[in-house]
Amino acid sequence: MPRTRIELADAIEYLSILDENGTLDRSLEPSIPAETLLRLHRTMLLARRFDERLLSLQRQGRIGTFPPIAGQEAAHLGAVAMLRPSDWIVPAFREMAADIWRGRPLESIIVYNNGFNEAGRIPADRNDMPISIPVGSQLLHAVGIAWAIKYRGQSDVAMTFFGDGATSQGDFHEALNFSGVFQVPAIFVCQNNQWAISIPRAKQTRSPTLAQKALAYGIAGIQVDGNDLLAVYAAADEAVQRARAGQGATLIECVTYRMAVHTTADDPKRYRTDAEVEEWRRKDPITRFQTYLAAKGLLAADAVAAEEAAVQAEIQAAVDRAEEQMKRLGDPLLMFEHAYAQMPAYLKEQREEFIRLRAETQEEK
Amino acid sequence: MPRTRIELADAIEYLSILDENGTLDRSLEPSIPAETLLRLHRTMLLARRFDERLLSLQRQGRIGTFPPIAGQEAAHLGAVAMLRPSDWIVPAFREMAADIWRGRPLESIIVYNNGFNEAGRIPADRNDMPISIPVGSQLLHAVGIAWAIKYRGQSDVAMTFFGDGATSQGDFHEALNFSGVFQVPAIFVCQNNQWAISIPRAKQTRSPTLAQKALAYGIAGIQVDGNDLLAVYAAADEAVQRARAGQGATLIECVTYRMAVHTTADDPKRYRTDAEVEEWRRKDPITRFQTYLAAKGLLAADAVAAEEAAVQAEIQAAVDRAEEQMKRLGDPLLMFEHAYAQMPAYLKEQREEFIRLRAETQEEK
Amino acid sequence: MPKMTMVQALNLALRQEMERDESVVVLGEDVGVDGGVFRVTDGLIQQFGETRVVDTPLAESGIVGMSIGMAVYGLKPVCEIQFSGFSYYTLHQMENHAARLRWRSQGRYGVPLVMRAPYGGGVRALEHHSESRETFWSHIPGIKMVIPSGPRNARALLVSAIRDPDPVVFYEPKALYRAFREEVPEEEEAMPLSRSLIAREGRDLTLIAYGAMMRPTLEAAEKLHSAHGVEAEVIDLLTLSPMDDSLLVASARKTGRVAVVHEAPRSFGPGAEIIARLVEKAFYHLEVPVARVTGYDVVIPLFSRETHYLPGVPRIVHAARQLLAA
Amino acid sequence: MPKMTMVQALNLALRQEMERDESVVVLGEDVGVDGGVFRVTDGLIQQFGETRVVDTPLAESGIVGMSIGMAVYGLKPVCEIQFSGFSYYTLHQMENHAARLRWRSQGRYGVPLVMRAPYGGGVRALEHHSESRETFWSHIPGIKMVIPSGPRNARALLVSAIRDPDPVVFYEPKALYRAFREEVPEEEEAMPLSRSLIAREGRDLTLIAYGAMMRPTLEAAEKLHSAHGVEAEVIDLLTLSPMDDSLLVASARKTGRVAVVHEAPRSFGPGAEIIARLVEKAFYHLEVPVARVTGYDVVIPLFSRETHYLPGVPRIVHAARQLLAA
Ligand SMILES: Cc1ncc(C[n+]2csc(CCOP(=O)(O)OP(=O)(O)O)c2C)c(N)n1
Ligand SMILES: Cc1ncc(C[n+]2csc(CCOP(=O)(O)OP(=O)(O)O)c2C)c(N)n1
Ligand SMILES: [Mg+2]
Ligand SMILES: [Mg+2]
Repeated sequence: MPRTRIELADAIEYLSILDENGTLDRSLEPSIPAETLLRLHRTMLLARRFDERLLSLQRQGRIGTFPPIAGQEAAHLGAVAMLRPSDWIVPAFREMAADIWRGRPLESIIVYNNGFNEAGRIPADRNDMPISIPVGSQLLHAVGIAWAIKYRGQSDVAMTFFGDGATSQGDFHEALNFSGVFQVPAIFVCQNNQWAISIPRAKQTRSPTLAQKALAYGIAGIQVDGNDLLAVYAAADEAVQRARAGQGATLIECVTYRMAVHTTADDPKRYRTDAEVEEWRRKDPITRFQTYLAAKGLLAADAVAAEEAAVQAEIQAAVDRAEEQMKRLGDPLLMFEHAYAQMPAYLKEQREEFIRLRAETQEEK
Repeated sequence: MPRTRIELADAIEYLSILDENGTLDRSLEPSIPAETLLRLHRTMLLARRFDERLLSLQRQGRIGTFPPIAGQEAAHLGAVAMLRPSDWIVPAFREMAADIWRGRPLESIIVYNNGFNEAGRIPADRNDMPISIPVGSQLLHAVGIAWAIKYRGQSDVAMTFFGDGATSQGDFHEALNFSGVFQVPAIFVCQNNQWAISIPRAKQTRSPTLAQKALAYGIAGIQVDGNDLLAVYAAADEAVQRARAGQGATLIECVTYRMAVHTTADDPKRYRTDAEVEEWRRKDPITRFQTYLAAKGLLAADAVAAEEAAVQAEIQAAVDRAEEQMKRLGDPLLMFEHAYAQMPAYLKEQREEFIRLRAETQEEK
Repeated sequence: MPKMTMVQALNLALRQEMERDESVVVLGEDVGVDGGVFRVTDGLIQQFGETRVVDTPLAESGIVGMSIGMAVYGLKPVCEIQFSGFSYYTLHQMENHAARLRWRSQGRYGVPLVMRAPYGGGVRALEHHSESRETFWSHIPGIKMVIPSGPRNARALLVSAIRDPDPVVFYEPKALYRAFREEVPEEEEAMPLSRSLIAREGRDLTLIAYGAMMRPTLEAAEKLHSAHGVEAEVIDLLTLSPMDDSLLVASARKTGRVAVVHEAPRSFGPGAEIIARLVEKAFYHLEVPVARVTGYDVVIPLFSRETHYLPGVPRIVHAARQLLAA
Repeated sequence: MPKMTMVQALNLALRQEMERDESVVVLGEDVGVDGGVFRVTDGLIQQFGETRVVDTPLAESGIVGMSIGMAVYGLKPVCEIQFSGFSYYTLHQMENHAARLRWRSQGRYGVPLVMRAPYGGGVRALEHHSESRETFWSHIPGIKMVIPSGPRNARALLVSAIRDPDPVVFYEPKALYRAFREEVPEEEEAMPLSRSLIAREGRDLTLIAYGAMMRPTLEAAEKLHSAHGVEAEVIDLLTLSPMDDSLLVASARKTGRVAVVHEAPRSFGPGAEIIARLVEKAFYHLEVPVARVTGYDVVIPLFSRETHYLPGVPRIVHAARQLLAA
């Protein structure tokens, strides 16, 4: 066979169920209980409004820098909606709706964004990893967790999140390659929000889709409309079933958009146009989902307003609780904790030195 | 378009021209001048015999550990045969035939393998990088060189070599991705010799071919019979032309086999069967090429024996020259050189300390 | 002379070096259209175009590995790692290649790259955005490790780093990016690498610092003077490696009392090397043990507590007074 | 007790820990079918199968990153980096995650992984196969850095490293892998981490070393005794970080004369930290400057010259005699 085309074993598909006009492809509609649909709506709305509130708290100097999620609610919430509590989530830093869905109290998010380590604590009943800021590195943790799940004979999955930018990182490659070789129950959810700070998707990689990178690893890959919660749900559900069945990992590219700043330290006007943002605003995942719920008779016209009010009340209560909590935080001695399971001698000495110096420098003043 | 298959822009092909029985596909035969064909044959033979000689020198304790190339001569020599002297080669450590082709004196290889830094010197008239041992890392250097070539408006190319194992390394991913984004004249030649020490190709990655990894980067990819010098030549020539024309990078997977040990510290009996080695021996790139040359009337029946004799004489002369050279090497003060362009004060002090200590400890004895 | 922030001064250095030498190219994440997340490369892409100011994909090892190739070819890449907390991805390329290619090729290929990265705490940032791990680079033979402490020396040192034939890690104290302005000459100004400076003369004791810690150290020296009548000599290291220990040694011999200040964790930090040098070369002049006023051996806490972690004026003054009391 | 090489002793530790605790898994390049390029994991795959002895693709960051996930889940991964010269690829995962997840999750997730890697010179190896860069790991809060010096302590320390709830970097002196045999008990034996040992008692001076340098150091002590009647105390560090400085300090207080021996480059090396500790805690007992007998600040040369780079008995004896003469 002198010069022959190599047939690729796997195909890469694109999935959209509820399009940007709210038109539904019934043949693909996932069957999600009404109650869950409403909870998903509520969570998206809560996350969106909370995001806005965080932004205003940040502008008032009441919290530090943080990465808003507006526009990406469906892309990550849709992916975790069918997970069990015992499944593992390995997030990046732009999955707040999923975090809330999994049980993170809003006030904890505020306290964390105010620079208190306490709020990084993961409660014993959640199998989720803390947020991970070094782009791309967390994917490997998901592979290790998935490996361990398989080793222990469990049917759980490890789902990890990352952005389009993360696909360029060497650790992305190593993680996907390991997941293929070891056939572990890992699900890689890429929130392709078109930008990595100021770098547009097209400058991140020359491959036409991110999903097709799966072909390099012999794992399944699919591209979905990331602003379509139903499509994200369906693709993730398929991946989760594949993983639970021992059939290996999946790369899901959710095509979405970061509608706000990269973080509150960023000025997107330097690198993208308002027109582009506007165009994506029309594809808003929340309004689209509301159209769907309304058409299903699950969301009456006035119900949205009621939800909005409920959500705002919830947020206000969380802000109040956070401010209350923070009054009791800040003991600097905490910084010596959790470096090791047991504090080594030398660190104890440093802790004592700190206490002594604090006292002595107070006196000197 | 609800659930649609994504059509991939690029196809991955397999190329074979001169098959393992010596049968030629004339429609694909590259036109290589007779003189060059004979020089290629001579170089393959020289490299093979020199490899064997190095192995025996190593077994006699006359040189240190080194990585034999036997079986892979065509896979790397075929790729560099059409390059200009001004093109750049960025090798791994198993490209000795290419190194010789580019002008490396055999004695320099012996001296290097005997642990003398002097033999790492790259002469001013060769645009080649020294061998690179950390697997996968050198690919990025080729991308940087290729970027610089483009920046300077030159038509040269940067060709880099690596093994199947290297494709798992994060730097591989970053290099290929950068090459796609920046559309640089880089050529990535993977010598897929089926093994990374004891790890078989199938455990290195789950993708059916290594060539298809090009799809992840939007660059060209092709798989070739790496024991077929003509196929390697043709694929590389195409890639070089693409690169010179400003059409970007290519990944070439040369399917070949490491017939000997990984390095002289390795015992392949632990991980592979003799039968496997035997099977590949029948695909030997040199005998196959000899059949081709004979059929073309370029290599008479007795010419091979004459070549063998000439090659052995050349090797013996190199061994002699190397042993002569090494008598004059070994001044320990060389270790302080080439750390920086100018020796910093503190290093000068250490060098003086070394000289002083050497004298004083001599006295003490 | 115009007054500039450190960001402006660094920008000036880059701009002028790029004007002077077309082999200087700038690359990194968001250095182009965005002008860098701290705006150090602001305006460069407008002036020099995207062939010389290169926005790269998100891959630190890739950025440095590619820079090595560019440098080997003969260019002078100035690459930015967005925060030093992500520079560890580049250690392999830096240690195994950038630091060694001159040696490996026995003089044929130098690697004149500069790896810039903001480092250090004090800007209320997220995790990984406040570290101080200059020890990693300082320990590598073949690498130069430079840390400026103000707009003027930042500019003059960056110019030298770019012109240097060897790989330079250039850590920029992000707490000082916009903290104050200094007069910076428009005309070319370079400062030699591997030279420390006496930032303040004094005879009673020696304070050795660098980067962002120079400010509290100098403030502490002022306070020691005004409140306690003590004259502290303050040395600004500027280059950590290869270290110029001549000034340190001379000062220690003069005062006999030395404190080292850095925000890096104490153990195996730069202070240890300074102490070792002083022990080797000024031991008999030391009156009291050299003090280390440093970060603790823990991860720098999230920002609500970081001032407790960072050495500040009170800790430096206190250490100095203890040295004098001993 | 059977006499074992260090390779056999390490193998015993792995085997017994795997028998004892099914959460212990071994992974890395060539650790399975091949039994590791130095045969430290020899036979494990036969005994425990390929689910517990895992040959990985060639990707160091991947190996450690995956180990972190395994450890977070509750396993005890013991991963091998084939040579420490390739461990730099893992620095990002080690510093930014392994060292911090306990802290980041405020106690929820520990990372009980062990990263084993052969380090150091003396085996006539290729470039990148002879380095000694333990400083990188020693400087990271949250990491433990352990280096054994003989078969018996290698086994006992590896057992403790595996049981330790925190990430441990375990550098194995490859020059000692087969250099000599020691009696190693078949029955379980563990040695606590973060404890140094007096390897030889003496009153005249203190020699501090670890890993492969223990042998020439002890030989030097013997020679000092036999040829010069000098009694050197020799301390084996065993754990570099968190460093137990109590023995060092006590010995320095006793002898007043100290030399530190390591093959790592001198500047910013472990010797610097040891000197700093001695200055902090034994300054007034030091009679003479602490000496550093170390590798030079260059890349270790290819093997024909490496013995000139490595500290050996003559340099150690010479340094000791200078300490005594001063
Ligand atoms: C390893 C690493 N390099 C650089 C950064 C700085 N940084 C933070 S987010 C970001 C862009 C990430 O883009 P993407 O992966 O698309 O995620 P997004 O922010 O769009 O959600 C960069 C460069 C980082 N956090 N980690
Ligand atoms: C980064 C790195 N990790 C590990 C090694 C040790 N090592 C040397 S060669 C090799 C296998 C390489 O396999 P492959 O890339 O297929 O090249 P081949 O040896 O087959 O030519 C390994 C693991 C290394 N040199 N560099
Ligand atoms: Mg993005
Ligand atoms: Mg191979």
